[in-house]
Amino acid sequence: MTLAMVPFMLTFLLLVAGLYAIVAKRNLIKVIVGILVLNCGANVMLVLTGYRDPPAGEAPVAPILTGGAAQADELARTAVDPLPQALILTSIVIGLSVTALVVSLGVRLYEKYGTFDTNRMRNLKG
Amino acid sequence: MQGMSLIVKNITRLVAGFIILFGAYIVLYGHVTPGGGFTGGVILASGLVLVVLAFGKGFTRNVLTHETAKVADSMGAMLFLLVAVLGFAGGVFFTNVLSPGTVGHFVSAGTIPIANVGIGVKVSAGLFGAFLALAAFRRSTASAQERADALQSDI
Amino acid sequence: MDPILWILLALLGFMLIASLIAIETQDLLSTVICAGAVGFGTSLVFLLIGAPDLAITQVVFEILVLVVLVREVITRRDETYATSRTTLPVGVVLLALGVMAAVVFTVLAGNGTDGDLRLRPFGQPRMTRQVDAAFLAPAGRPEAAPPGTEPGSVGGAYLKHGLTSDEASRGSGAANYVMGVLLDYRAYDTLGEATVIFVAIIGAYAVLRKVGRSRHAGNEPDR
Amino acid sequence: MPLLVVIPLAGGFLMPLVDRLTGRRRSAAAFPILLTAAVLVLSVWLLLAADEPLTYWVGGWDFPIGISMVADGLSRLMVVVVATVSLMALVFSIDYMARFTSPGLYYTLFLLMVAGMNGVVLSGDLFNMYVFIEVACIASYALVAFGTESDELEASFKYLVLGTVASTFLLVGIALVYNVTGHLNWAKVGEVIQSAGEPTLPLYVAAAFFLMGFGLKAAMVPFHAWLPDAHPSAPAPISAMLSGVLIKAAGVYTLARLVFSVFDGDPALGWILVTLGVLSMVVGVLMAVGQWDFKRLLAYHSISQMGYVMLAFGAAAVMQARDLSPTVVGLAVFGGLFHLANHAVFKSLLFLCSGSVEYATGTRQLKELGGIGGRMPVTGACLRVAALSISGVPPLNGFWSKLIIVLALVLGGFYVLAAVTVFVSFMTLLSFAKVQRYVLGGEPSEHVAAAREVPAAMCLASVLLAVLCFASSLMAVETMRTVRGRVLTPASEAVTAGAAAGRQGRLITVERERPATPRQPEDVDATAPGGRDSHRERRKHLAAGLGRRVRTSDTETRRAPANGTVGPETHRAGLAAVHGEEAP
Repeated sequence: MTLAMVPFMLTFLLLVAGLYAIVAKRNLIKVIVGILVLNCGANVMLVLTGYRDPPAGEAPVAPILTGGAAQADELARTAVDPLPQALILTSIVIGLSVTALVVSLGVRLYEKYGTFDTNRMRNLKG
Repeated sequence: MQGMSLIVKNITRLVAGFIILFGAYIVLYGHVTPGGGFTGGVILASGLVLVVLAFGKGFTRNVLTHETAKVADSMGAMLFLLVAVLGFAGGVFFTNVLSPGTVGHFVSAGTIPIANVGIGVKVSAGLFGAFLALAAFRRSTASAQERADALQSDI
Repeated sequence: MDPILWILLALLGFMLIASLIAIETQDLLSTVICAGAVGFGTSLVFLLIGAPDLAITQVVFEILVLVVLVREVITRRDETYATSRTTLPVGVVLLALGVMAAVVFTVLAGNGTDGDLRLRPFGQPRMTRQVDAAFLAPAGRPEAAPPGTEPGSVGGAYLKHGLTSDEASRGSGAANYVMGVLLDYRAYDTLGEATVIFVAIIGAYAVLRKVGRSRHAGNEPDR
Repeated sequence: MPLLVVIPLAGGFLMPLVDRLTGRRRSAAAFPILLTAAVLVLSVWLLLAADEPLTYWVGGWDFPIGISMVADGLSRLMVVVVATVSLMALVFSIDYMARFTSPGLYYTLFLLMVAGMNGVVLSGDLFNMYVFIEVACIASYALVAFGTESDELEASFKYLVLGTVASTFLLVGIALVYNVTGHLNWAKVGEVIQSAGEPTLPLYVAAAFFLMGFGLKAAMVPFHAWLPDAHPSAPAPISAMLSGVLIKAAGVYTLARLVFSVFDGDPALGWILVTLGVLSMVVGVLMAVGQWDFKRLLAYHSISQMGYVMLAFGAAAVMQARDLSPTVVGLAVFGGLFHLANHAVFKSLLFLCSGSVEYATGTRQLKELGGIGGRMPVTGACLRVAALSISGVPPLNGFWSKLIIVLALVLGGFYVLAAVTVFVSFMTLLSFAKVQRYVLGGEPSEHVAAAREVPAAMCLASVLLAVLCFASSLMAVETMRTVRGRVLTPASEAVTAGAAAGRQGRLITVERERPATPRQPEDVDATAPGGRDSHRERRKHLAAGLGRRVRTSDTETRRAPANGTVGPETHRAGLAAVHGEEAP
């Protein structure tokens, strides 16, 4: 086992924390927060897979050309993977959409019951 | 919703324009610098949200309503889909029909900037609309007294 | 040792602690703010490992979510939470999650022996290795690949061919490779993504309608 | 092919505008119905146009960097099923949705859900599939809450939370797969895995994440908690869509793809599918028997019936690993797919009928109903057909598909599983006998006494689906051999072919046999010469192998009256169709 695996493990712990919030907590806001944490965890997990160690002593290279087309070849050798980044951009937006929907559901439920506490709702026990 | 204090209003007056301008920049230059339609769209939306939060809903009632947002939302989505369907002109769905141009210039990368604009309009209008809906909903479920007041002011 | 790795570990640890506080604290406002901390931590992670697009997006996303959530929380009094107890046995949940974590950890720790299909550690993704070009040929058609070597993943191919303008692989011409991937090579994904947000917002409109059902015989709304 | 996604998508984007223009009258419903009809026509055309798998490279980007859309037999079958059920549900909605406000929003979400499902079944890319699953599921979260009563909101919240957990699992799975293999394309990931021999441990972990994610979406039993709340809470046409197609497109179809196209029918995953399937069947039906809420009962039956499909797929994977005859494997897959299609028809019919009953009487408690058959003859008849069909009574389609599954299990040596299947079928019959007794038979209760038959459009949708119940049962009959060969067999072949070929060391996955030249308008039809030749070769080989098997297995399968018509004939018809000869 190498130290380079530890980031994945910590990220996975983040996922577990989010899951725990969703499964064990009985409050709508906590569940929403659990979803947010879960999203963050999955996104970080994906972006970590695309990271490439930069040349010694330099900062990581973002996959963006700043110095014109001549730089392209060098970028191809040093930059981090753009694909996971594009995927995460998509999944961040999906997370935002889900959050928008879940917040409106939560607000609506609050209006019905006057509380965020799921114990006081009928069907949300499980 | 009456809006917030004078300080907030004044600062908003100063800042909101810049936020919206920055959002537009992020949308338009997405293919050259970090950013893009989604990011810029969210920034635009948060600028509008700031205005609404600071000045109250009445401030935007005539211009930026729920319905306008909905229409703009559809329009932005259609613009993006149009870019996609335009690809059929190049043979295949989603073909980038315009020339790639010179890397790093503003007019480059074919249809990507157009798609970015479509997405930017869509995302900002959509999020802003959702925010307005949340705010309107809150207003409607406030206490009965407030509701009656709101009814009166609507009439 | 690589300083970036250490900063990353510290950030992840910070996020983990913040998320635990967010989950366990009794005060809903603190919950929301700690969740915001997790989000900003994520943004810093993105910035740290070379993803400025993501960092910007994550920040604005987080701001918007925080504004909305804080608004919802501070305007809605919820005194009942402190008195309520959980109904699900927490021990069982923790046990299940622990088993899951243990399995995944074993796999993560035991890498390095599985040959080509092993889990790549942080910092050495598959694309750093040059493989036979047939790797990037369509399934079932190895002959379609040009001779030579290619980066060992699709992302490497994007980087290598993203700008070239020869016949075989026309580039998108976007200086921002992420945008190139997002809106040209994988624009279809982005169409789906735009649809997702459209759907969610229409859904939010639908959920937030003031009256859901028109009156109908035998269709009394409950409550 | 992309039109199948674009049409409903554009419809969804335009629907708010159309709704404004028509002044929110009911005539706005014509727009989505027209579009869905167009999708149905297109999908049937796609089904009949060609036999080989089609691949479409979106954006003209060829393999490594583009996203592919793939239409092999399985996808085509799913597309047709989705379009059919959606059209019926929409026709049903015209009157049913008069009880709700804002029909414009409803139709928007509906169209986008259809677009999402079409996107899922036509996608050849892991992440793309994830995105479209999200489109379909988010639309369905909102639709479940469409009535905005507290029950519906709660069910939707629960559904949303569990659905999001599932999506996150999928994303983690995608991250692991990308990390390990460097690809996101179904077929290519499968090839990479096979070229390295057995899947490695990290890949099994990724598979576990996918299984949990798709299992949650498909509501297999350990993950089923959301379904019995969500499905009954939705408006009836949406329940029909959710039970009829969404759990199939987002859960079952994707699981089949995962196990067969990516993991090459790995026996370990096969056993997991079998376990999930049996659990779902038994638990689902046992829970259903005790229900008194009509729609909740139906929802539990959805879990149970999906268990059949999972069991068939899992058993097929296990049989394949045991080197059983391809005919038996094909029979199992065929049975599973046939049951999947049948379930889409009769379960959506059941939900539509329950919607009709609720529309007319205002209740869905079984104890408050009774005598529907007399008061509402059309609905009653449709309900009867669907109930008989789901409980597997002979002339109807449910019987044939269950029979095929049982038969395949027996031929494969899974006697215990076959017995369980038969047992569950009896339990289903029992539970629907209860429905018959309380809903159709007996004296009209006070709720029913005032009930009138529902409007014509609702009847029309129900009757058409009931006719489909009969029509698809005909598929199991000799005279419809050509139809069967064209529709179902290519689908089951698509599932088994890639895996079978891979196992013998000649890797030809289903998806990439027809290289498309980028930037040509007609590239759907354009083939590189090499591609088509190798394709032909494979088919010939399969045909030869199957032909031998068919002859040997003919005698034993002839014994039962029904099955002789199904197993060998199907393959022959399918292969004949593949070779462009007219089946007799």
